[in-house]
Amino acid sequence: MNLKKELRLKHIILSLLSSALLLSFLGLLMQVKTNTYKTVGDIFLNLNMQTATANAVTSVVTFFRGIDTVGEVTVLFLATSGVALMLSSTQRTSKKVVKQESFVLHVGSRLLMSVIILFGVYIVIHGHLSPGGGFQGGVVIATAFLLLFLANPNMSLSHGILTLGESLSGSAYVLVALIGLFKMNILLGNFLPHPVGEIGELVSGGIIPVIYILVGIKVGSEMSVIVEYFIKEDYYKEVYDA
Amino acid sequence: MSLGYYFLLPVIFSFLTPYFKKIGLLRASSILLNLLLFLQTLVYTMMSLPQISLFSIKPPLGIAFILDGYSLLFLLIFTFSGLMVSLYMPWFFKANPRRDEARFYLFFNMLIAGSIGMILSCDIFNLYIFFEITGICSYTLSAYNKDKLGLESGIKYLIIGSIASIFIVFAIMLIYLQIGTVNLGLIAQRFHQIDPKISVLIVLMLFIGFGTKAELFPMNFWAPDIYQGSISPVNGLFSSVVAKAYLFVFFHLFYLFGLNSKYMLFVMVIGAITFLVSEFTALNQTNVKRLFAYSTLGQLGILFMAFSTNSIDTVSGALFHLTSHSISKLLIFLTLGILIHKLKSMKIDILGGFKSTFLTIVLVISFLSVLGIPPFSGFIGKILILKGFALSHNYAAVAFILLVSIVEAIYFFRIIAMMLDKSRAKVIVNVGVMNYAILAVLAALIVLFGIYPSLLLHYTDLAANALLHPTNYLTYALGVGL
Amino acid sequence: MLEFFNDTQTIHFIIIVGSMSLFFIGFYGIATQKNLVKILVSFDIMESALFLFFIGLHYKVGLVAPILDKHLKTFTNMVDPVPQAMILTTIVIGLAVLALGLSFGIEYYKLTGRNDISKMNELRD
Amino acid sequence: MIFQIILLIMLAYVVGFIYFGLYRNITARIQSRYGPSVYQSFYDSIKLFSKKNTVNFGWMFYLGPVIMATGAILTLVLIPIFSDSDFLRSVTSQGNLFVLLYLMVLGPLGNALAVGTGGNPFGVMGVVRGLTRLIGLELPFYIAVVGLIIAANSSDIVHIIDLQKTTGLNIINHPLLFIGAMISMVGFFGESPFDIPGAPQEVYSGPRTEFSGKFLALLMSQGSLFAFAKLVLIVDLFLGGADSLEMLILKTFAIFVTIIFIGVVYGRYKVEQAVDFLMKLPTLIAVLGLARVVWFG
Amino acid sequence: MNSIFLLLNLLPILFLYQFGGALHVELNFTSSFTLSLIQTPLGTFFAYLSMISFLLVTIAQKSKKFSFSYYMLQLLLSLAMFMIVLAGDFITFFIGWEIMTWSSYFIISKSKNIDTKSLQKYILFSLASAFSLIAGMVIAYSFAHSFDFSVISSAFRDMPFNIQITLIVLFSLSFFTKAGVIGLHYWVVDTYSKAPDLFSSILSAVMSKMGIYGLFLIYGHIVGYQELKMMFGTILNGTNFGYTLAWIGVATSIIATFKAITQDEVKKLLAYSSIAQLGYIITVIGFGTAYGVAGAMYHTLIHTIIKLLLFINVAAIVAQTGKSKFSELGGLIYRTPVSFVMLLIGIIGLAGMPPLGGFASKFMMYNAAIDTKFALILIGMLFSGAASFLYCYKLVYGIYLGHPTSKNLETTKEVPISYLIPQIILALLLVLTGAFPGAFIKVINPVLVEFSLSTIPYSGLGVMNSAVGSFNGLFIISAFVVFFVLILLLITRIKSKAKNNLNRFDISYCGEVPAQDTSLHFGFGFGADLHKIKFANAILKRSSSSFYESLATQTKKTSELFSRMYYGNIHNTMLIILLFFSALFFIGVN
Repeated sequence: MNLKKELRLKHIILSLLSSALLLSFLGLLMQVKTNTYKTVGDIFLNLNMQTATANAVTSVVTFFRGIDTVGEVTVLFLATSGVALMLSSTQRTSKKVVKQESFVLHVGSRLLMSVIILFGVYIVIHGHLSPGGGFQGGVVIATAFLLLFLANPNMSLSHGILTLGESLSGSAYVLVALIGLFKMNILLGNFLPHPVGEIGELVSGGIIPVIYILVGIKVGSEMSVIVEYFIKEDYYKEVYDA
Repeated sequence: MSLGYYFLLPVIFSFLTPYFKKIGLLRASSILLNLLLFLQTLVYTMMSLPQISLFSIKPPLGIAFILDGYSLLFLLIFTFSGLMVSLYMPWFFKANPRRDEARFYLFFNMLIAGSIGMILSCDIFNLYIFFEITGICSYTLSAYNKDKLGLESGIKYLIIGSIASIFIVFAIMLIYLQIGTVNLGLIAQRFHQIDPKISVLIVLMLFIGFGTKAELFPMNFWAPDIYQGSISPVNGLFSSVVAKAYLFVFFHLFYLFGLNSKYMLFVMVIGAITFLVSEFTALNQTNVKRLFAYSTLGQLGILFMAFSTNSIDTVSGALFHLTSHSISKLLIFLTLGILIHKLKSMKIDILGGFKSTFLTIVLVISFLSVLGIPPFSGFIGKILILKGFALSHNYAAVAFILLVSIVEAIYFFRIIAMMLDKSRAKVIVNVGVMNYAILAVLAALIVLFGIYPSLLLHYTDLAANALLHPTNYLTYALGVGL
Repeated sequence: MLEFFNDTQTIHFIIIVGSMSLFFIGFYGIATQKNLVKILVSFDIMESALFLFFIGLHYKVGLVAPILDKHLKTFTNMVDPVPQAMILTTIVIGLAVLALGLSFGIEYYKLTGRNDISKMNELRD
Repeated sequence: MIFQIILLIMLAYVVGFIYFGLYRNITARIQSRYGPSVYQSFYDSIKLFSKKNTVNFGWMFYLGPVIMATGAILTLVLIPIFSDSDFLRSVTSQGNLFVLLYLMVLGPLGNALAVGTGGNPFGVMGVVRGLTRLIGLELPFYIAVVGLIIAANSSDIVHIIDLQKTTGLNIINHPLLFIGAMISMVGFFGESPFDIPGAPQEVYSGPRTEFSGKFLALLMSQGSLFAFAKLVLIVDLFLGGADSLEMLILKTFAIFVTIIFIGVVYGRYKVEQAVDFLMKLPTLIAVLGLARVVWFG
Repeated sequence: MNSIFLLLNLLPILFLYQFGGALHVELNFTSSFTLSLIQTPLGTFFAYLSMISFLLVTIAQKSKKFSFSYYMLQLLLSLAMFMIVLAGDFITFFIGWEIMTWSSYFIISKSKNIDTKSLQKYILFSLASAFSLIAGMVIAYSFAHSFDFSVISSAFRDMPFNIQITLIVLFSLSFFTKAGVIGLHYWVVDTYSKAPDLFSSILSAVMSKMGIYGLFLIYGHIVGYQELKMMFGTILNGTNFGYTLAWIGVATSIIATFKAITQDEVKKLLAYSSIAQLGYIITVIGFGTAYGVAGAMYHTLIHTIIKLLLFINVAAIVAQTGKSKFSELGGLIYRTPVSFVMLLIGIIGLAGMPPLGGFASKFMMYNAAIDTKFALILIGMLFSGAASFLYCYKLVYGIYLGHPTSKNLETTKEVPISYLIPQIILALLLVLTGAFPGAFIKVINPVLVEFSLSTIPYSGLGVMNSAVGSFNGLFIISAFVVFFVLILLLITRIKSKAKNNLNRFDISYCGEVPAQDTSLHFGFGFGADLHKIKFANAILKRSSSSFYESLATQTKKTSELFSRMYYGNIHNTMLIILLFFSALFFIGVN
C-alpha cells in the first residue's frame, strides 16, 4: 500500500516535471528564429549540379557527408555483429517446429518475396534519382526475408552468402573511399568521370550510385541477419516454453 | 599517409574479420594494424601541425579529419594503448578461451577507431557518429562476457549511452537550426550569435551528453558497474582510451565554442565533486575492478578541474597527468587481468595473494605514479596542475586536490601494504614473456616520463596551446587556404 | 478552409508542440518505466520526436523536396537536404542501438528471467 | 691549586660531617632525646672504611660509588667558596651554573647504576622514587636559578656574587626565588617532607640497601661533601657569598638550620604527593619571582 | 654485498669532499623548472651528518643478512637525503623528499613486526607532510615564479601578510610532521618501534633531521630570521614567532618525555625520547638568535650520534636475545659488558650530563633561551630534562642491570663486533664533542653567516662560549677523569675482601629469602606510579590516537555513505541524470 502510494507519488512528480519541462521547452523553442545564416544545405543545393544527381539528399548522404555514411554503415555492421555475438552463442535447440507451412503460404510468400526484392533493388539503384537509396532499399530487401521467416520458421539463411555480401560490399565501400584518396588525394573523392550522362539518367553522378548500391547490399544483408536472429530467438523461446 | 586511415583501416579490418579463418592470423593482423597506426602516429609527430585529410569536399562544407597538437597527444595515447592491448590479447584469450574471439578484435579495433574519429573529426555530426561507434563497441565489449554481470553492465551502458546520445543529437539539431552548419569551425565562429537562452540549452545538452559519457559526478553512477562487468583489457581501454576521448571532446568543444569564461567555475566544481566522491567511495571497495574504476573517476575529476582553468600551464600539466594516468591505468588493468585469471577472484585480496617481484614492482610504480609521487610521471603532471592553480591564485583548489589525494593514498597504500605483507598466502604467478615485455614497457614509460619529462612535455605544451588557442585549427576547419 | 496551414509559423508551431510533446512523453517514459523494452521504446519515441522536430522546422511553405524530376530542372526553392541526410543517418544509428539493446535484453532475460532494470543490481561491491 | 683542592675537600669533609652530626643532635633535641655525639658520623665513616665488604656485585657495583664521589668532588670544586679571594678561581671559572646543575645529578646517576647492578628491587625502588621526586624537586630550584641567571644576565657564579655587592643580596631582591630554592633544598638534603626515596622506615635503606663497608663509607663521605657544596651554592647565589671562613660557616649553618627545622616539622609525603605539592605552591612562588625578574627586573 | 654497499655509501662523502663547498649543479628538468644542487654550509653539515650515519649503520648491518633490495632501497634513501640537503630549489627538494618517503616505506615494510596499520600511519603522515610541502611550494611559486630557494626568498618580502603566514604554517606543518611534533607524532612511535631494528636508527637519527633541516631552510634561508622578526614583532629579547614555536617545542619535549617513561618496549621508549629531543631543537630553532641556531644545530649533531648509538645498541641486543621489552630483558651487564658501556655513554649523553657532548648542546640551548629571556621556556626545557633522567635510567636498568628475567638471558654472548664498531666510533664522537665543544663553533659560524646572524666568538677547542657564560669541556672531562681515577685508586687501596656475589637471590630482602620464581626485576614497574602524579597523569591519559582514530572512522563512514549512492540501480541513475538536466535547465535557462 505504502509502496504503491510512493510509486504513484513518484509518477505524479515526474509527470509534472515532464510537463513543466515541456512547457518551458515550448516557450523557448517558440522564440527560435530559424537560421539567419545560409545553411550548408543551401550551398549544397547549389553545388549539386556538379555531382549531377537528381536527388540532392542522396548526394549529401553519399558524397558531401560521405564519411558519415561510412560511419553509419559501420554502426549498423557493429550492431549486427553485436547482435550476433549475443544471440548466436546459446545452444540452439535442434527441435524444429512441427507445424508445416501451408502450400499457399509457401508459394505466396516466395512470389511476394521476389517482387519485394525487385522493388528493393529498384529503390537502391534509383537512389540518386528518386526518393530512396541504399538504406531504404536494403531494408526493403530485408523485409522480403522477414516475410519468408514469418511464413516458414524453419527456414534458415545462408550465412556464408550474407556475410560475403556484407563484408565485400563494406570493404568495397572503403576501397572506393581509398581510391578517391589515391586518385584525387581526397578520401571518397568522386574519381569516376562525371558527368557521363545528364542529370536524371541512371548512369550519372559518378561514384554516388556505386556507393548506394554497395550500401544497399550491405544494409540488406545486415538487416536480414538481424531479422533472422530475432525471429529465431523468438521462435526459440516458444519452443523453450513449450 | 592520411588521417583517414585511422578510421578506414580498422573498418576494413572489421569488415573482413569473418574471413580470418585462423585465429592466430587474426591476432597477428590485429597487432599489425595497431602497429601500423601507431607508427603512422609516430610519423605524424615529426610533421608540421596541423595536418588535414579531406573527405569528398573541403570544409567548411565537407568533413575533414584535422590533426592539431591537441589531438596528436591523444592520438599517441590511443594508438599506443591499442598496440599494447592488442599485444596483450593473445595471452588473454589463451588463458580465457572464447569461441567468439574474432568478434572481440572487431569491436576492439573499432573502439579505438571510433575514439580516434571523435578526436579527429572537425564536424560535430560526424563526431556524433564516431561517438556512437565508440558507444556501440563499448556496450558490446562490456557485455562481452555474456554472463549475468556482463549483460547487466552492457544494458546499463547502453541505456546511459542512449540518453547521452539523445541529448547530443538534440543539441546538434538546435545548433543546425540556429546557425545552419555542423562544421566545428563555423560553429565556433558563430556560436556567440546564437540566442543566449538557446545557447545555454545547447551547452547544457552537450554537457549532459558528453559529461555523462566522460563520467562526471552526478552522472557517473553507472561507471563502476561497467568496469566490474567487463573483462580487464577492456577496462584498461575504457579507462585509458574511451574516457579520455570523451574528455577530449568535452574540452575541445568547451574551448572551441568559447565557453571557458562562462562555465569554467561550474566545470571546475563538478570536477572537484567527482574527485571527492569517487576517492571517498573507492576507500570502501573490496572489488578490485570497482576500486580502480573509482580511482579512474577520481583522476578524471582532477583532469576536469585542471582542464577548465584556461591557462596553458595548467592544461599542459593536466595533459601530462592524463597521459601518465592512461599509462598507469592500462598497466594496472592489464596486470589485474593476469591476477584475476591466476587467482580466480575479483576480491581485493588477490592483490595480496600473488608472488611475483616483477608484478609487484610494476604495480607499485603505477600506483605511485597515479598518486603523483616522484620520480614517476604522475608527479610532473600533478605539480604542473597544482602550480597552475596556484598561479591563478586558486589556492582552494590546491588544498582540495591535496587533501583528497591523501584519501586516495589511503587505499593505494593499503593495497601496497597488502602486496608487501609476507604473512599472506601467496600464489606464484609467472607472467609470460609477452606480458613481461608489455608491462615492462609501460612501467618504463612511467619512469622515463618521470625523470625526463621534457620528452612528453613538448607534446603537452603543444597540445595545450592548440586547445586554448585554436586559431590554426579554425583556419583548417574553415577550409581557408586549402 | 485550412488556409491557415499555409503559414510557416503555424506549421512550425504545430510541429514544435507535437514533437516536444512526443519528446517529453518519451522523457516521462524513461523516467518512470522499468521494463527494458519499454525503456528502449521510450528512447525511440524521443528520437522520433527529434526527427520530426528537425525535419519539420526545416520546412517552409512553398518549398519542395530536393529532387529533380521532369518538371523541376534546377535546385531552387527546395528544402534543405542536409537535415534529411542527418536524420537518415540518425535513424540507422537508432535502429542499430535498438537492435543491440534488444539482443542484450533477450540474453539477459534468458539468463535471469528478468527485464526490470531497477532490479539489475548484481554489480555491486 | 692541587693543594687548594685537597684543602677544600678536607674542609668540606669535616664541615659536612659536623653538620650532619649537628643535624642528628638538633633533631634529637627537638624530639626530646639526647642523640649521638656530633662527631659520630665522622667516626662511623672512618670505621666503615676499615670494615670488610660483605658482598660485591661486580665492577659496576664498584664503580657506582666512585662516579658518585667524583660527581660530588667535581661539584664542590666548581663552586666558588670565597667571594673575594682567588681561591680556586682558575678552576671555578671553567664551569658555570648550568654545569653545576647537571653535575649535581651525575652523582645520583652513578649511585643508581650501582644500585641497579646490585639487583635489589628495594634499592631500585628507592632510585625510581628518587628520580620521580626529582621531576618535582628540581622545578622550583631551576626556576630560582634561572631567575638569578636572567637577573644577572650571566651564568657565572662569581659574577652573580659580585653583582650582589652592588645591588644588595639576592635573598632580599628576590625573596620568592629564595623561598622556592629553599623548598627544593629541603628535598635535596633528603629531609621531610621529601625524604621518601631514602624511606628509612619502610624499605630499610632505600638505594643504599646493598652497600656496606668502604662503599657505604664512600657514599657517606660524598654525601657530606655534596651537602656542603649545596649549602655553599645557596650562600653564593642568595647570600652574596662569604669572604672568610667564618662567614662561610655562619651563612651555611644558617641555611642548614633552616632546612633542618623545616624537615623536622613536617611529616613525609608519598612520592606522588611530594611531586604534586612541589609543582603547585613552591613552583608558583618561584614562577612569580621569575616573572618579577623577567618582566619587571 | 655489505662491503659493496659500504663503498657505495662512501661515494657521496667523497663526492662532497671533492667539491669542498663549491658544488653547484643545474639541470634543465622541464621548460619551466630546473633541478639544482647547491652546497651551502648548512646543507654540507646535514649531508655529512646523514652520509656518515648511513655508513655507520651499514657497518652494523654486516652482522645480519639483508637482501639486495634492502640495500638498494637504503642507498636510494641516502641519495634522496643527499638530494634534499643539497637542493637549491623546491622541486629537487621535493623529489628527494618523496623518494625518501617511499624508499623508507619499503624498507619499513620489510620488517618482521610490521603491520598494515603502522605502515598506513607512516605513509599517510609522510604524504600529508609532503602534500603540505607541495602546497607551500606552489603557493610560493605563484608569487616568485620560480622554485629556486633564493628567488623565493627574495620574493617573500613582497608577498601579502596572510600568504606569508600560510607559507610558514604549511612548511612548518610539513617538517613538524617529519620531526614528530606532538599531535603530529602519531606515526612516529609505531614506525620507529616496528621498523627493522637497525633501520630505526636511521629513522630516528637521520630522517627526522630532514625535518629539522627543512625548518632551518624555511626559517633561516627562505624567510630569514630578520624577516620573521619584522613580520611578527618581538617579545622580551626574542621574536613572537620564536616564542610560539618554542612553546610547541617545549610541550613536545615534556609530553614525549613522560610518555617515554611509561613505555615497556625499548624501541618505543627510544622513539618517544627522539620526539622529546627533537622538541628541544624545535624550541630553539625559531629564536632567531645566533645561540638558538647554534644550539639547534649542536643538538641535531648530538642527537644523531646518540640515537644512532642507542638504536644500534638496542638492535644488537634484540638480535642477540630476541627480546625487545623491558619486562623481558635485564641483567645483561656482565654478559655484554661492552654494549653496556656503550649504552651508558649514550644515556649520559642523552641525559645531558656534563662530561659528554650532550651537555654542550643543552648548554647552548639554555643559553639561547636566557639570551632571549624566555624564562618559562627554559624552565620547561630543564623540567623535561629532569624528567628524562627517569627514562634514561629505565633504559640502562631495564636492559643491563638488575636480574635477568629469563634463563636464556643468562647465557647471552657479547654482541657481534660489527655492531660494536659503529657504537665505539659514536661513543668516541660523543666524548670528543664533550671535550672539544669549541670545535663546533667553527662549524656553526659559516651557517650563522649564511643566515646573516652574528657569529659566536671562538676561544680554543675546549671552550664553549655563549652570551651568558662559558665552560671548558676539556677541563671538565679531564677533571672528571682525574678525580675518578684518584678515587678509584684510593678505594682499591683500601683492601677489603668481598665475595663476588652474582647470585640473584643472595640479597637483603626484608629478611626473607626470595623464592626461585620471585620476580626481582623492577624494569616494567617503571613509571607506573607516574599515573598517580596529577600532572603526569594528565599527560599520560591523553593521546592523539583517539583524534586520529575518530578521523579514520569518519572517513570510513563518509566512504560508506558515498558508496551507497553507487549501488543505486540504473533506473535511479537515469533518473538522476534527467533530474540533473532538469535542474540545470531551470537554473540555467530561465
